[in-house]
Amino acid sequence: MALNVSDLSFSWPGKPPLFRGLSFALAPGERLSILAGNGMGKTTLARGLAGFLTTEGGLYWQGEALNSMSRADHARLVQIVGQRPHLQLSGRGYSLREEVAFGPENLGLPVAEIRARTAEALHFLNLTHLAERDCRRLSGGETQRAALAGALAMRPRLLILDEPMTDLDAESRDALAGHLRSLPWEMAVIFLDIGWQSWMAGLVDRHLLLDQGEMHGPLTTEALFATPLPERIFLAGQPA
Amino acid sequence: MTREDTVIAEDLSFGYPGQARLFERLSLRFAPGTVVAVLGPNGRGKSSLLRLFAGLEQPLAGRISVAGVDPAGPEARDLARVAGMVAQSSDRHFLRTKVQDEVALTARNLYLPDPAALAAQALERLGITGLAAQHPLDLDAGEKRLVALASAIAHGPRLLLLDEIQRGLDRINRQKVIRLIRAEAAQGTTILAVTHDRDFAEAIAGAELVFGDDGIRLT
Amino acid sequence: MYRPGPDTLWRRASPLTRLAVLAVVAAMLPLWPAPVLLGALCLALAGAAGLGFGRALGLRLLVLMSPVGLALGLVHGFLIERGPPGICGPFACYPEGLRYALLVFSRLALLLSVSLIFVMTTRPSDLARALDGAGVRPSVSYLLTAPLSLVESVGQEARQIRDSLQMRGLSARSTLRERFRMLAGMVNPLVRGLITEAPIRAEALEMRGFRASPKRGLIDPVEETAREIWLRRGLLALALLQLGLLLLWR
Amino acid sequence: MTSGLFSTRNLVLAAIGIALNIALGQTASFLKLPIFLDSIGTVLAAVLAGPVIGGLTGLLTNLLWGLIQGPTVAFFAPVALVIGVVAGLLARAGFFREIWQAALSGVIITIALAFVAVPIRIYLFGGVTGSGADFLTAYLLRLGQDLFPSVLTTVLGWNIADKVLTAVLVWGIVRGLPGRASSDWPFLAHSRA
Repeated sequence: MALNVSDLSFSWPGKPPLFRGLSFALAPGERLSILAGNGMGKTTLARGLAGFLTTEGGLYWQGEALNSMSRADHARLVQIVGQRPHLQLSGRGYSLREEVAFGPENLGLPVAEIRARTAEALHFLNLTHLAERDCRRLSGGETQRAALAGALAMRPRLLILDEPMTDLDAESRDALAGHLRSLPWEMAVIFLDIGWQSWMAGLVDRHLLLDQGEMHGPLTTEALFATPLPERIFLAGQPA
Repeated sequence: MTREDTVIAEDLSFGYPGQARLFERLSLRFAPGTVVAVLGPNGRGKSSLLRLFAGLEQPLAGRISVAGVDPAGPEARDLARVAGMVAQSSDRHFLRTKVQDEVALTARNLYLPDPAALAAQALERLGITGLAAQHPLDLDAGEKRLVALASAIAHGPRLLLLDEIQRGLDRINRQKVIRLIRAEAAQGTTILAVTHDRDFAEAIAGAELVFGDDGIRLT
Repeated sequence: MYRPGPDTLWRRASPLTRLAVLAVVAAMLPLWPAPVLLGALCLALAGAAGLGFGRALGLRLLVLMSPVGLALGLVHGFLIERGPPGICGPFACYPEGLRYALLVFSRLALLLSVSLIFVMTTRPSDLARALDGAGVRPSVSYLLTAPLSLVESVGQEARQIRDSLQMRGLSARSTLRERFRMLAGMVNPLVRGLITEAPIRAEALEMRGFRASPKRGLIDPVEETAREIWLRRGLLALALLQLGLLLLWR
Repeated sequence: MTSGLFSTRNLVLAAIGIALNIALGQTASFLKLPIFLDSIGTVLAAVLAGPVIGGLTGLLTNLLWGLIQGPTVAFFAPVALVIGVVAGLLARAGFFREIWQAALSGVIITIALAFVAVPIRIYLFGGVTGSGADFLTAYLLRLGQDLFPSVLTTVLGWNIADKVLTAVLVWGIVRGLPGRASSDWPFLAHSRA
């Protein structure tokens, strides 16, 4: 198994646990969604799964504890793409090309490798025509694709998407969903969102539900629509 | 309550400087209690229309009246009295450090009697009275949106402008927003809501203003 | 401030070499008398013409230096006793003071002209890349580039906050008090938002491996000839030599 | 996450401080306000992360601003460094807890920065800068004052309002930060009442 999570829990100092007893495993190329309402700790869970927090319980990547890796190994392994596009740009590069190259440069890779990864990530997200564009002039949708390009340039083996579509308009959402469908298959991907969304169809069919700190599931999409859900979980297409 | 239309726009045309015009000679009238979902692809001027009604943009031509007030008029206070808005960035820019002060702010700026009571009522209507003493930046995404909505309705505006207010809300908060919108409409408030979520549009709106390829249609 | 222009030796040189030239000029100021400094100023103006913005530099220098020159002449020529008084037209003046004013004026004009040449031919990203290439810690180049993209988002957030203030009945009319209230009303939420987001930005940087490995690569590496490195060392030595002379003579 | 003085978070704070100084400095001149407002980011960084980060923010603000707007401001980079360092030391001593302490800090910062600003103005600029402040200097000289006291009075007079307002604004901002700010910025504990 690539990612192995066993009985993971986390709570802010002096607060009840945000989530506890979280256990699942993810093989390379596998997709999983974790659905949770507002305030249920999705973003904290994303940071926890990425190994950014001191969580309790087991969090292993191929046997190695995720939150005790060197920062360089960590950066090569896991990337998060969050909700707000502009917070994910480093601001280190003026052109989009420099922005995407920022990650590979930090890893001290040889020039040829940096250029190859940058070009590949830009091409994959259909941003090549914007490569020399000043990052500050990109639209919301383009910035979010730039954030994903920056993440993919690191060649992560675990990608966590924390409400990636929430701030996007419908067109940008469809464009990004299209790219997500052709993500490199050996990468494990975790989607975190407030509920099932139509763009998830064909992308992820295994769902965990987080409510009041307790984990339910996994459920297939079909099962999701069949069983009664915790009241905060949202299903697109169902009458509001 | 006069039956005169809350929002009147005549021959309205608008476009950002140096860009193609977004709309030309657009005329619209919305009666009190109407809820209009503003739909259509990105970049067609949906949000700009809201900003025109909010007095945040100047029309190139045409006239606008919101409950008798010209949004482009000099006194911001006049328009604030009759209109309230929840923009896409409203839940990131809180102006006060306590939820109750934030919600009471507009009423206080308008020198309305007892702003604190108005704020308490607004919080009550959205079921977030418990958040009154908290710092807005300590809240979760759903709570922040509800506080932004409470802040826009506390002073009893005639027109409520909402930009993608359903974005990122879970089922409970979504229900709260829908119930609030229906209650406001029942009290005679006119509501314009830009949204790309069809389910949400159907749940709240009696009419749809569609920014389509062949211009803007009201259905 | 950056001005594109024809490809010349100066533009091909690394920003660090241009900084070394600036250091030599700065070291000249306390040492050389006014005529030498003014001579160097003419050289600088000629150089600017070669770089394609001679007129722009001259104009900018005029705008910046004429009020300074006027004030220097007035203050040191007439208001401060320095040496025997003389007669300048209808007023008593101090020729010694006027000479000092000229010296200060030429120092400032020279330093300003060469700094302007540096500023008009060097973008912050060029300087940052040169520093990265020279193996300086990535934090330095980060602090030279990130703020400028943040200035943009600060401006955008400020406009959004001003809109929400206006929507809620507070508007910046002409009175000073009103503008102060608006400014204070804007600064608080603006800064609070940026400070609360800082940890998120920091984590995004670290996720992309910021300062994770000792050696940092570059997508457009800086090629520097040994000749240029020696030229830079020579320039810095020249600057230090002048400072040394200064200590000797004083 | 890196921790300690030069943690990534403190670097981001410095970058934000620099951006604020430049953006607000440009706004103040745009709104034609009689103050500079170009050191709020410096004092803020000092109060949140201490004198070293504060000083670095000030220094780099003037150097970077000089690079994009014109070198004159870059010559006063040491002044901005002093503002950040002194603000950080005052914050550590608890001088940003109450509003009157913040105002007093503004005064102390103004006095401290004069020790660097006056020599720069006298030796590099000959006591003048070509701006409105020169009239005050000239007037004082006319009254028979020597150059040093005239320039000192001008520098103090020209900066006192801006620095006191800046310190009080930063105090208001810090007081209004949400609860978790104290865990984000440990140094802030010195200023929390």
